Amino acid sequence: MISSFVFRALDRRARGVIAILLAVALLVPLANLGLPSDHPLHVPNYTVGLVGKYLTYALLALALDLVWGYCGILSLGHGAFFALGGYAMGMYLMRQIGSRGVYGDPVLPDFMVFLNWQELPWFWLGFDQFWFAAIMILAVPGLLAFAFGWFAFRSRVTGVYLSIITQAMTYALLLAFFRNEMGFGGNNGLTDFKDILGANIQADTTRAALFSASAIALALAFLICSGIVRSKFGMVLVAVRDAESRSRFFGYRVENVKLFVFVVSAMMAGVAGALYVPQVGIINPGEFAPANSIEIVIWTAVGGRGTLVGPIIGAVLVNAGKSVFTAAFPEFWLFALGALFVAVTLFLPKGIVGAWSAATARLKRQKAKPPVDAAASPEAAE
Amino acid sequence: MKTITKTIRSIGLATLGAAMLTTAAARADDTIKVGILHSLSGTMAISETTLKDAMLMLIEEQNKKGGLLGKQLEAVVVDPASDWPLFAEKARELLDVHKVAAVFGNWTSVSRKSVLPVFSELNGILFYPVQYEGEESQRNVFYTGAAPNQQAIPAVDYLLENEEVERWVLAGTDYVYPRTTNKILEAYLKSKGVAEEDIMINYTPFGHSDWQTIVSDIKTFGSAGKKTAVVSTINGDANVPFYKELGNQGISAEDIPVIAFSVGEEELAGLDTEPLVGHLAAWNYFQSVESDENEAFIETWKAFTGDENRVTNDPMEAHYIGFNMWVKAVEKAGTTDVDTVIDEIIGVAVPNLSGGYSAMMPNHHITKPVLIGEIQEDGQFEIVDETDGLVAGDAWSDYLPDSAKLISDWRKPLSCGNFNVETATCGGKGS
Amino acid sequence: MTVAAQGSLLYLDAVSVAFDGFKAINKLSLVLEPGEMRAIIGPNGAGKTTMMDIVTGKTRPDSGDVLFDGAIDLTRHDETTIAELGIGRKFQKPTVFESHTVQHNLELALNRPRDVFSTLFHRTTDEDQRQIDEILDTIRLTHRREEYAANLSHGQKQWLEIGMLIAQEPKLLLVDEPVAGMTDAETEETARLLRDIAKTRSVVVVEHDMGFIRELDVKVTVLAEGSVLAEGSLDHVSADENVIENYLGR
Amino acid sequence: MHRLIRPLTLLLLLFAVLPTASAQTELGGLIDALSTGKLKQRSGQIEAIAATGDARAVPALQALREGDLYFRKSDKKVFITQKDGKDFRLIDPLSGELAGTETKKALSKVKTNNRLRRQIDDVIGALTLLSEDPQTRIAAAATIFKTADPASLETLEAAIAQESDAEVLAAMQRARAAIVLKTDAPDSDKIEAIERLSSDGGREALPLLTAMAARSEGAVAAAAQQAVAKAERTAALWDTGQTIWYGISLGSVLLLAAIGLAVTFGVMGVINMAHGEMVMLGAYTTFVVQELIRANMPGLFDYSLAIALPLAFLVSGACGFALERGVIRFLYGRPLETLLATWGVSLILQQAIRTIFGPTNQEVGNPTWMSGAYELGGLTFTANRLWIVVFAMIVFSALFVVLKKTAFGLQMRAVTQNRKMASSMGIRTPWVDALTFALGSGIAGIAGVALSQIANVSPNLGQNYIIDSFMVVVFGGVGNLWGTLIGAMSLGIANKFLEPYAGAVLAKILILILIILFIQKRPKGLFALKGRAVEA
Repeated sequence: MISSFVFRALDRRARGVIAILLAVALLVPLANLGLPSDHPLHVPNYTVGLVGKYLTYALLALALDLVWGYCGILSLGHGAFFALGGYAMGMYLMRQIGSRGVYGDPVLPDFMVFLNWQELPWFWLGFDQFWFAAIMILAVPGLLAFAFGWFAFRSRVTGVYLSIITQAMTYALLLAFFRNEMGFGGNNGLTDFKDILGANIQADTTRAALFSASAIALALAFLICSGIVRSKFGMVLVAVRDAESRSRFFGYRVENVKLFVFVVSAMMAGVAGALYVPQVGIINPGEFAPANSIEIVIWTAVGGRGTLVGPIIGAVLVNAGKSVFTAAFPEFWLFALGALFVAVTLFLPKGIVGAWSAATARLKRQKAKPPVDAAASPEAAE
Repeated sequence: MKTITKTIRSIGLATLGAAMLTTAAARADDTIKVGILHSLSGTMAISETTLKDAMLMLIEEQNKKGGLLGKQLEAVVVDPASDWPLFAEKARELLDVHKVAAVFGNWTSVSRKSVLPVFSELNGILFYPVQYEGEESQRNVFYTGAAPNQQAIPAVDYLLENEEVERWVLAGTDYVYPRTTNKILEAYLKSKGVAEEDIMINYTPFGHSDWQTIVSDIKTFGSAGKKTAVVSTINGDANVPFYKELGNQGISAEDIPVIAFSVGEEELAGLDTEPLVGHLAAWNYFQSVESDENEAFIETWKAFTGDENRVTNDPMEAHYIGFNMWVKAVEKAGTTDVDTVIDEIIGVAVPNLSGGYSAMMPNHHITKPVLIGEIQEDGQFEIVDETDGLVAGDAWSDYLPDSAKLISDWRKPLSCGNFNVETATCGGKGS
Repeated sequence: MTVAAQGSLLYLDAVSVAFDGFKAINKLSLVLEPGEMRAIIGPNGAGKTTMMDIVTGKTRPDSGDVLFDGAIDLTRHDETTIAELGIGRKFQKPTVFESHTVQHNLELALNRPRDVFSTLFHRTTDEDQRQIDEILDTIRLTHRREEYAANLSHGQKQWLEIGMLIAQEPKLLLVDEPVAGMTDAETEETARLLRDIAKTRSVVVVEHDMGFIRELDVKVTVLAEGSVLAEGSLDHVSADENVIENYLGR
Repeated sequence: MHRLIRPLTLLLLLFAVLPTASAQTELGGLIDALSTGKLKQRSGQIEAIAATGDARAVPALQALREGDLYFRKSDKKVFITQKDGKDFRLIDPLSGELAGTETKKALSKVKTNNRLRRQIDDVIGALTLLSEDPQTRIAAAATIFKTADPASLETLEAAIAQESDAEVLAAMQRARAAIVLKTDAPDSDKIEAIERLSSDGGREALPLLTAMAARSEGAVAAAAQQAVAKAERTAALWDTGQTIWYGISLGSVLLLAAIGLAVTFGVMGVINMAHGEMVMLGAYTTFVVQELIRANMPGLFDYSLAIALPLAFLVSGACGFALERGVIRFLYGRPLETLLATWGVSLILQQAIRTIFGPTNQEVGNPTWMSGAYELGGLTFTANRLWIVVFAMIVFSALFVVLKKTAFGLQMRAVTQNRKMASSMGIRTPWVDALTFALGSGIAGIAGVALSQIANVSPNLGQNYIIDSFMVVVFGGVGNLWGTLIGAMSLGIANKFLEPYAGAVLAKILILILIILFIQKRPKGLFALKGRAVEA
């Protein structure tokens, strides 16, 4: 059963993508650690950190693509799942600091000490164990997605209404995590990490390992997504996206279908967040900002939604552009970014990958015209 | 023009292939790069853009004086876009890619927390120019803004002595700086005999815009017959609607004075100050300070920005002090090497803008005078009180039980930011 | 439960529903026997589509009984459960899954376990393929099986949808205006197809096209303003005074 | 200066002392002494001046209070000053004669602070109890009521004896009662004072009574407790009213922010993320108008908002028009994608404003008619909030009329309901689309004019309102103007009722959770269309 799932997942394109990702996971750390710094193929630390971050963004965009591109659920709150995964990892990393914090308290993180907390709140218990944190990285975003989806999909909240309440969800979490009483470090969030799994978090080898982990996680997520969308369930997803009530009249339990992908996607986003935090060294409520979630949507749109490869390309491209522009044109980069979003929506409605497929298809003069755009069908537009 | 030449040069460099490395090294040698890490977009652009401009001005002035160690200074400006993780990325870029000799930047605490590990890992130097909550002392960071004892405590002292305030509202935005400051102030006020029920603490979210309820609560709290004052650690954008509501509900400075730690000339520029006359702020510098240095500074600033109405403010002065300290330390050391500069800069004293000298302390904080100013109709402050001498920044507050036992001294052989005097150990090593 | 419902396939008694005060269905009663094909006609706004909405669980009636198989209260179930019980529905506007191929559209409609995990690990069996081939043949779309449904003509989409309903293997089929926008030849074909289908299951057809109704040659129910106006053979209802006044004549 | 003449004469009468030559030099010396010493000594200096009882000191004290008192650096002589261009005209503090002009550099200000200002108020205030203007006397009585300084009792009682105006008398009696509570007067007097305060002391009397109840015993304490209980009941009632008003006022702000979106998003279905920037453009238009007025015609300042309104409508409307023609018209039928494009547009607009005007807040002033507050019983209505509520209602009604009663509104509804049909009826649909979008944007611009009165005018202005606006429209039900109104008001009021219990942060979180839960119950908002048509 599982093997057929995996087999189906590995179509030609998926094999290519996964091979590239695994090669990156292997070669980049080698080029970073193994080659002397003046070697032309040496990858500097800075690049490793940067690309490692992009890879986690790519994983996040991929997660969003699964729900938006394939099931038509435009979540404007996916940043919340990412951030929750990040916080779960951050809590583990905080507990690893132990007595090396500035106040030398063996249990309490620094921010609790100077706000006079007497003991560790219950929800911090267990996070000193990596296995527990690892479970929480999946469970917390998953449970939130489950609870949220359970209500929303059962009540048949769709389209814009759903998008707006996902936004309300992440906004509420943003405000909640800002509160210092919550016990998550307030606005400053969690920082000053020392170790991960016993390895110094600032060491080059650790950074290379985290890079590899991100690439491998992305490859794995790609495999899972590919498996899902190429199964009969994947067909149901698209059916629900294009004609929700039609699928209902065929006996598909739409709320369960949506709930399942929503939870899977939230878990993937959680993993992305968990890999992101040790690489950037901080998690704070800013990650819950609605604007961040909108940006995820934009990466996905730029790359091409409903393509799986697209969001990866989009996330890396937009963020690389941001990295370059914020340094090259610090005063004007927002114009470039804004113009990019407008241009992509107007001229590449299916994103880079969609445009590429259309172009190659035209070249090959395939008999089949591509299907009409998903959002254009009335139900998706509802 | 400059950028074009630079671009052409870098294109030329790229084509030179093998010769590239040596040329690049030569190029890196004829300037000293200084990183500027301030948000130019997003929510913090409102405050930080000015600091970027101030740094560009200071660098330009220094270059006019012949640069540093016979080389020209080159500013590297990046935009971390009010995005805290992006601060870390950009800091890494400045240190790792551009190899800057020092970085001047950050405003919010969280952005500083975000870059700290980067500076300690890559061994860079950061000058942080904004008043903050304290409770920190890092080897690679120099805190040129005020610690709580250089702003909050003298401000409260002023109200206690000069306004005979008995009842206190501590109003702040819900984040670490106000939380910590209020914690310190609460302990301090209680040590001065203020009763629990005479202290009201209130927190609001960032960008809070509807102050009706809170202002009316303050009004009620203040009508108990005891002289009442508000100590405001309200941050950024939320101040404008707060002051507007105060004015509209008819709370004048004579009834309930508000003393703010985050409202300076720049913030007042966006406000109709008429209803606010008499409300207070505590800083280490006001534009209205009367000194020759300040006059010259304001003149240069107005010429540099080409705007007669541009104001100066406290964090700008902090950069002015920090930059000059760094320049002096580099000159003393004869090199921009980070470790040497970090050792040399302790004890360096440079003129501040209020007519005296500020010195770098072993705990990487500086000495500053504390000024209390009243808001005037023209959006400037009138200085109504000034500490007798300079106040040395205290990294660890004496009013918080856990930090009272910590001291910071980065001189050898102690070299520790959080030395626990009770256990005689350096708390969290390497922090 | 009412005794009258026993033995019937679909039983509606005194069903009413109102939207913002407007009575779309007003004390409607209707009984359908197993294996029966019924045509429903009526002017616009007579409540034909709303009646289908009620039967398929899309709209909840304000009052009245809706029973399936003589005992199952349909008002307590949602669309999915009702579909699983064996009621299929074709929409007025042909609704197929446009970004799937014809083959996949049919595969989705096949009567197989539809829960998340079954579909996730489902493998297309020979039996699936055989059934799909058979239906493709019936609806004459074999040559376009790899085509995206979006690229089908209007009539072909109507047929594909009917094919999908066959694949669903329902006990009762509700068909809303199946020949709207079809050529005469296509209409004739459709009528034959529906008669074939009706051999193995019950069918309710809503149509405006009198020629088509005549071709079906079944019992006719005339709806007007949310209630039954007349019932009987087409000739019988055509002669009814009320019907002429309300619908046919004017 | 003129308003000082009367109290001045009265002061003369009161003290019945004619200034002698020696007193004159003495007073001059005391005033000149203000140039010396630190702020901390100034209180004593003022006391000394007041102790001379010389009324001619009043102008100097008044000037000190207003910050117009300077001294010449060269000879430390103190003058009252008037600004004359860049220089200052010097006026002799005693004679009131002009004593030349000096540059700013040659002068130094005699500093003052809040406490000194209060002290000066007391000195001058006690004297104004006998002013001829009843309003001034009431104000003086109110000052005494606030400080309740037993030392003023004698003066106050003298004033009461002479007073004939009932209203002034009541104010003075109130002040007297407040003082009596602080003295060791007999219990019967105190009980009488308590009763007076309880019956017409208002809200300010409550803390006095509470303190009294705590520190006294026996009958006085009982009377005070009773009065406190009564006052608290009244206060609670007024508080509820006040909270409702705060809620309505917050709701109006939400309504203003959302109402343009109710058109672009609600009616047209465009997820316009640049909506907030349209509001921002309106606010910046107000700023520019005010700047021009300040520079050219300061007299028109009170009309600046009225002038800014149509301009803001045009600026934002034109911007919306361009946005529709340039971007959005290519995206009809893909509503979720308009989100991406308009997000890009919002980034561009923000950065454009930042580049043109700079990143800092801009100062937008309140015209005089929007400053201050009105009191009604125990309620306080601040003028700017009051006008914003009125304004929000006007905008709402105007939009309602446009949509429901005009030909354009009819065409607009026709187009949004059935584009093809409308087009075949001869309606130029692209034109209607563009104008509808321009209308929605223009209204956002108008909202910007109003919001500039209570919020920051900065490039981030729009971002602060966009999420709330979407919440309001979605909560009210997309496409329903009444829904937007009721949605905004109920969210505003709910927020204000939650705030005292939960605090501002938690209140906002609770409101968001409430919206999420509410949407589960009514997936299409408060006022959803029902029936078949919606599903089409």
